[in-house]
Amino acid sequence: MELSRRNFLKATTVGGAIALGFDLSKARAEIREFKISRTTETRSICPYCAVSCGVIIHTLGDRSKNAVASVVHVEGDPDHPISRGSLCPKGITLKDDITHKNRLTMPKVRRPGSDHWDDITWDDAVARIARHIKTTRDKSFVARNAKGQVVNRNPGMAMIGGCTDTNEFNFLQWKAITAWGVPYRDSQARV
Amino acid sequence: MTVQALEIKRSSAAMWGTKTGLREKPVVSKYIDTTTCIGCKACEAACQEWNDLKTVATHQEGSYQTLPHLDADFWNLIRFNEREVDGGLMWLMRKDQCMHCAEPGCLEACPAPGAIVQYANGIVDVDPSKCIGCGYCSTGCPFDVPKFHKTTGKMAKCTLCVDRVEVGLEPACIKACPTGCLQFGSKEQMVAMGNARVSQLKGAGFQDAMLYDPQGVGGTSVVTVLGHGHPEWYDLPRDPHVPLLVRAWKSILRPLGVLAAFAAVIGVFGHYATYGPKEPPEGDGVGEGRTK
Amino acid sequence: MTNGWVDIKNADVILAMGGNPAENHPVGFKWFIEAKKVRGAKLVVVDPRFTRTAAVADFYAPLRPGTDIAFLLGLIRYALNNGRYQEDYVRIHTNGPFIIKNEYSFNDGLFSGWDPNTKQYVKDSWGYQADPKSTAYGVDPTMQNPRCVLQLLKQHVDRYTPEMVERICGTPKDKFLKVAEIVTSTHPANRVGTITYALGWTQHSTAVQIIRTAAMLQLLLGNVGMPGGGVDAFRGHSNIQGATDTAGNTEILPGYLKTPQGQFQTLADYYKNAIPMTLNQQAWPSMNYWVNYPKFMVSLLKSVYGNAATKDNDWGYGWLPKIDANYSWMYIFDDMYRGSSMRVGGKETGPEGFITFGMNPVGLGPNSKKMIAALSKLKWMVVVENAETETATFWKAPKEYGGAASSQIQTEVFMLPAANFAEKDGTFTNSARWLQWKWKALDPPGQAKMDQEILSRLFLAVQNLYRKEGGAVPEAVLNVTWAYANPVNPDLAEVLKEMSGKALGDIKDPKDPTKVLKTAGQQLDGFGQLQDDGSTLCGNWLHSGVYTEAGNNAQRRSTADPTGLGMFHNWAFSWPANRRIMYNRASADANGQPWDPTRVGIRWDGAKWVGDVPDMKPDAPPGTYGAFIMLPEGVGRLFAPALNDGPFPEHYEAVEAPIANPLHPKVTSNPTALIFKSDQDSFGTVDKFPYVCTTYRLTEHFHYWTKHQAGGVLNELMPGFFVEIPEPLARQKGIANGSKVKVSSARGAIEGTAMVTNRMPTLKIDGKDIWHIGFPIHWGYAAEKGHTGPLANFLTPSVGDPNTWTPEYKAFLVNLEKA
Amino acid sequence: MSSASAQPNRVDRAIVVARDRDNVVVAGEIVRHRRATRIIHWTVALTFLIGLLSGMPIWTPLFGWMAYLVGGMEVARVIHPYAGVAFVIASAFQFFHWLGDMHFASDEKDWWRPSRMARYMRWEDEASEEGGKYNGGQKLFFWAVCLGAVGFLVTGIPMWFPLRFPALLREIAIILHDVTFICFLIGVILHIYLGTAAEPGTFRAMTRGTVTRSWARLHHPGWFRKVTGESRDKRT
Repeated sequence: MELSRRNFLKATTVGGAIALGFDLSKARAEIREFKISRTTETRSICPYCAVSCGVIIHTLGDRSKNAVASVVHVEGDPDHPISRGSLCPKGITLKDDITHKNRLTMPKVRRPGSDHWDDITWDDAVARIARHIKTTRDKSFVARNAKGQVVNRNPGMAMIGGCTDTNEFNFLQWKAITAWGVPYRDSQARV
Repeated sequence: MTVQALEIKRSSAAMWGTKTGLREKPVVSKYIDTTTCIGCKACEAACQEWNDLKTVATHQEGSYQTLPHLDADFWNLIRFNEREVDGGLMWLMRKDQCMHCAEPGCLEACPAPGAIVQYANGIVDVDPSKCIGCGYCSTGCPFDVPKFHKTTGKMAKCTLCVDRVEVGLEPACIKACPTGCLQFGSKEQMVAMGNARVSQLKGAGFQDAMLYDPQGVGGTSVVTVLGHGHPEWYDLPRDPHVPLLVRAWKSILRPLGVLAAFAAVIGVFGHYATYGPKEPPEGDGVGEGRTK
Repeated sequence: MTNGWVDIKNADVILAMGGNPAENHPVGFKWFIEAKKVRGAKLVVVDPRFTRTAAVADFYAPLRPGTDIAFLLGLIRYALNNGRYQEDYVRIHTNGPFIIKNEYSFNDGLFSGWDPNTKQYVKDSWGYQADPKSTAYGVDPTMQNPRCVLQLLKQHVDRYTPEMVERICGTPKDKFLKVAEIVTSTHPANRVGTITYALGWTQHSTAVQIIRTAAMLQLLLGNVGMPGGGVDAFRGHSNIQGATDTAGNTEILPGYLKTPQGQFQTLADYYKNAIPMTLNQQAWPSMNYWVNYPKFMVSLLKSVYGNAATKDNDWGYGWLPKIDANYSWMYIFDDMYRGSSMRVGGKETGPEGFITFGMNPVGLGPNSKKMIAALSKLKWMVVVENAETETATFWKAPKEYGGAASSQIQTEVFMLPAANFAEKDGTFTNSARWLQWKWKALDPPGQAKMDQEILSRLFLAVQNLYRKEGGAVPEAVLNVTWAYANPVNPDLAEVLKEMSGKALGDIKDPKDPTKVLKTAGQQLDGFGQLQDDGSTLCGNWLHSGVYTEAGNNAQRRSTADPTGLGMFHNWAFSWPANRRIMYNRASADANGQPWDPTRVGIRWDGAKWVGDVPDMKPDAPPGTYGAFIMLPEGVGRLFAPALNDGPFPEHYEAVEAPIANPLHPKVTSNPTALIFKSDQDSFGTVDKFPYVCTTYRLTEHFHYWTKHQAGGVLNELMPGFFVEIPEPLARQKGIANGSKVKVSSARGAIEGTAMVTNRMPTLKIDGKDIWHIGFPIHWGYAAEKGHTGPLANFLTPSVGDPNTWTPEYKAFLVNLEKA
Repeated sequence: MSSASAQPNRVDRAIVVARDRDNVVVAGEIVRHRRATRIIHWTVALTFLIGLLSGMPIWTPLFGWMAYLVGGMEVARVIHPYAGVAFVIASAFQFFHWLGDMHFASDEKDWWRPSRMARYMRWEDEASEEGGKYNGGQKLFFWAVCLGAVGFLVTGIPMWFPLRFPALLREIAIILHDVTFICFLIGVILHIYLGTAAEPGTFRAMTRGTVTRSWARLHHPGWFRKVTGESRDKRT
């Protein structure tokens, strides 16, 4: 019944319209551009949770020396056995995470008692921090504990490592921790 | 790669009905299984990112739902509904977006030629270069989908990622879906998948599970598996149609009006031929030269 | 995870508890849905909240936050009393038949060996009874001996009746029984279930025991080692697994080797404590794989100290920092706050300098006010980050967080801009232990640098200072190798090679000493080739084999899956040894034949184990070794002598709880729980703080990161903080949905938008209506404009589990008012 | 003949008079519409024309060509509501301007009947003596225009701001706007026809403002006598 009423109405339309023919060019439209037809694809792993979805990062340029890459899109990697191309809302918006304007781009220092950040060069920052590490280590170093046992630790320093650092970085960090003798160390895994 | 040219089978405000298409192509469809949707909003995010839509200023108002309804800059919305039946709590989530009706009310209502088109694969799209922003489409839509965009002055809605589909990809929302509650394929396949899922659900205790593919709009290119046979629980109209008044207007009133106008013009010619002008009789004593 | 993400599709039953996988691991959750759709698997959710996971579950049961052990022990009781456990499996693969010492007992909430002065257990009585005639463990294969583990367990859990579960957890009895029926339906050999959890279990003062209870249940049901089985921890961060694998934590060295203590002055002493002793055992001996410990340790020391590590100097062991006490998270900030460490033989200084790489402790740690107060006492701090976090700006924290005026804070703070994931290469290890390589897509913005470069520059600068100026034990600094082709910015592939291990001299085939397996300089095939004579170098024995002579296995991308079980052996590399299912020997019976022929973990083909990479000596016939090769007894532990709070799990209330423990009111909470008592630590009681509170994450945000995204979609999807409140409670308090409410604990108060919902159940606990509320973390005072919010951890207490020292974020007491 | 016409360099006296006064005899002519009336009328007509040109292409693609006259479909969509508002404002002026002359005399009350209209169109209707300046058809048209203007306005607003009104209201508005328009269009066609070809001598009343005595006597005898003071019998 529903159908017949509709057909009736259609028939009326046809009957009511006055035919002037129609323009064939209208049968094809070019409306929307496929935005990643000219991008460079890089395979990566989502930095958020531990499912480790495969992502493809689409950047401008073809990695030539004169091209500055910037991210235009991030999409799931359909080959990845776990994620099979899908992503959660966080993974899909990784472009925002890479490009957002609150990213830090300059080393900064806040001097004791100050209420603001000052710019600092990398060289100065590294030199100052290295000096802090050495001063603190030399001052706090416990070569032997109360029982006279060799412990070679530096309780004047604490280090916390992240959860989105690579394994390789973690290993380097552990080496540094070992060199500096830091016993106070922990990671996201604890909390 | 050049921009793809898309085959159109229907266009708004075309002269001869709305049909324009020459070729028949398989109709594509989205599949939404609300019973496996976790409301993660991956589809929302994927839609925003792929279509580079502006972020809408939202506020926490006591709901997981991003917005109360779709927006010109938000084409894909998960609707969250809590419902308690017989002491059992349900948290129903449904992906809301353009349904891409086989007989689109928006297209029917649209007065601007070519502003709303239905491609040969069934996708209903707004061509911003032709849209005049009159909003008739939103009047014609039984699902309250097309929205007016304040900055562009055009109507905007889900395109079913026609740019992706035309190069052989699935829509962004579908690809993103973590649980696979969204699928993409030919309408035929999606309906078959939906029917299979519905019978599986019926076996698993969802006696009134149903496949939502409303025939009142000729079926849609979004088929939705509902765990409970109450579309309104999911903010869906039970039996949507292109509004009768919109049809009556386009299909009856408008042609009649045109006829009436032409009839009036023809009528006055006929009248003139029959009765001639009404002029003062010759030699009217008070007559003065009309040449004055 | 013992198993893998894709492996979840092989389950018949999935119990999601202590986690909300749909919310927090949506893509992993794909495989839950796959199991449901393809196998018709049943998904059961037990959670204080009706979560996104519950929304698609086959069955949901509520419980009160912090009562998971009672619920799980109730399930164990149900399984044991109804014969719904896999007896053959328990007999051969668990310590169920083992006889326990007569001295072991449990009374009124305390196990034998309790020392009220130290508030710790002396664990001597928690051991196996050696057979008097031999040195072997006493074992009763019939499992009828009243002192065997199974019978003791039966006795221990007998109190956890469905009625008691209802009284403690608030779970209606019928719902509990329904869960019990579904979960224990996997006890036949050909049915498999998995249990998935996350921080909903780990963040309790009884965390380890909760997880153990789940593991025990899985052992009883015969689900450990099976495809589709196991106990699957869903870790929250992309490389949190890697962080622990590679010594992110104070108590371990890379590969879970133990951090040496002062009392072990030589490697030999150290080994004695580190390598578990085993007794002989009737059924089959244990492989006790840790006997290889010296190979792992010496290879590690060679990678740290290079040529400076020689046999004569104990491979440099003396230079390693030794610990004598606990230096983990909450101690770091407690000692930082107090300025000293009082726990070590004598007084030592506390931290005055602090470096954090990509971490935001002010957001992450419990009791934010204390965190800020602690940081204010530092001389210097280095924050390496992507955005300006709460930690980097602690000196300008809003007043309500107790921060002093910035002029009063003398800390020199460095904030260094770092590359993010897309701007560097290297491997991440996922929850299923897969090491996957990612490629660099673009350069970091502005002057931001890759973290390996930042660290290397600091390391080399400090080494230079010691080289020039000397100082305290300079050799401990100078002997650490950094011999990379580009030491200022090491190529991570080179570092991965070092971690995977290489030969320093010729490695001979132990079966045929005339054959040389590897010549000096070659990459090793796996940890089986490691040596304790200094002829191999390996940064992490667990990672051995990731980078072989064949290349970087973390880069492998084959999607072939011949078993159809989702193992993908040629995709990336899974530690250990590319094994995809841990304890997979337990997927086969005593004869090495699979319990379920459709789900073969490994099978004995007469000459070798085939299937997954065997968790067993590949050519050792069934009966040679027990299935749990890392444990000295070689079988899964229903009775675990090693933990600090009891060999069996027991229900203890959270440290802040609304009721006294119905089982033993005198020992209401975990007697060994870690509780901090500085002047910044205070605890609430139920009269002032009548509601239980729990915290959680949302799928729309990632920790404290995504709130920084300017113009980001995620801030659009979830714009701000909210408090979920049960509808009846809101009605009683006149709180309308969307209105402002104030939540306070003994630590402080925060305000947020009320989300009034029936998804927060009202529970009848011990005869009283008890409500719990909850709110997400994710917000703080440093964020993109318009998206700041309260720090959830402002309300949480400095209380932790006695084994892992992880804070109790998931159950504490609060009050709720209209704001 | 008027003396004015004999003096080529001076403005026609009738035109001068018609600037400010109507219903007066000037030489051989009668001023029917003073300047203000004509301006109002043509303002209404012009705004209606713009509304028509911008509205008809939206109404049906058959008149899509009209969009070109106003700058395209999108421009049509933009200017149509403004033209409509201008039309309504002009119509309001017109309403008050003409209201006094638009009361139906007793013998005009049946003008709404098609039979009466048809009689008129057959040129068989006897002009009303009491009707005054306008005949019943004109009065009817006046009221129809006023009603139509209100109808356009009321139905046009929801169409102008579609997203602020419920769907059903918008649907009804569209239908009523159309019905109003169709009636209006037919009315306007007749109005133009009667004002030009059908009744010669009428159009100039809206251009130069004057009509001939014989035109006035034929079409509006009551008004003619009132203005000229002539008796009914004077006619030869």
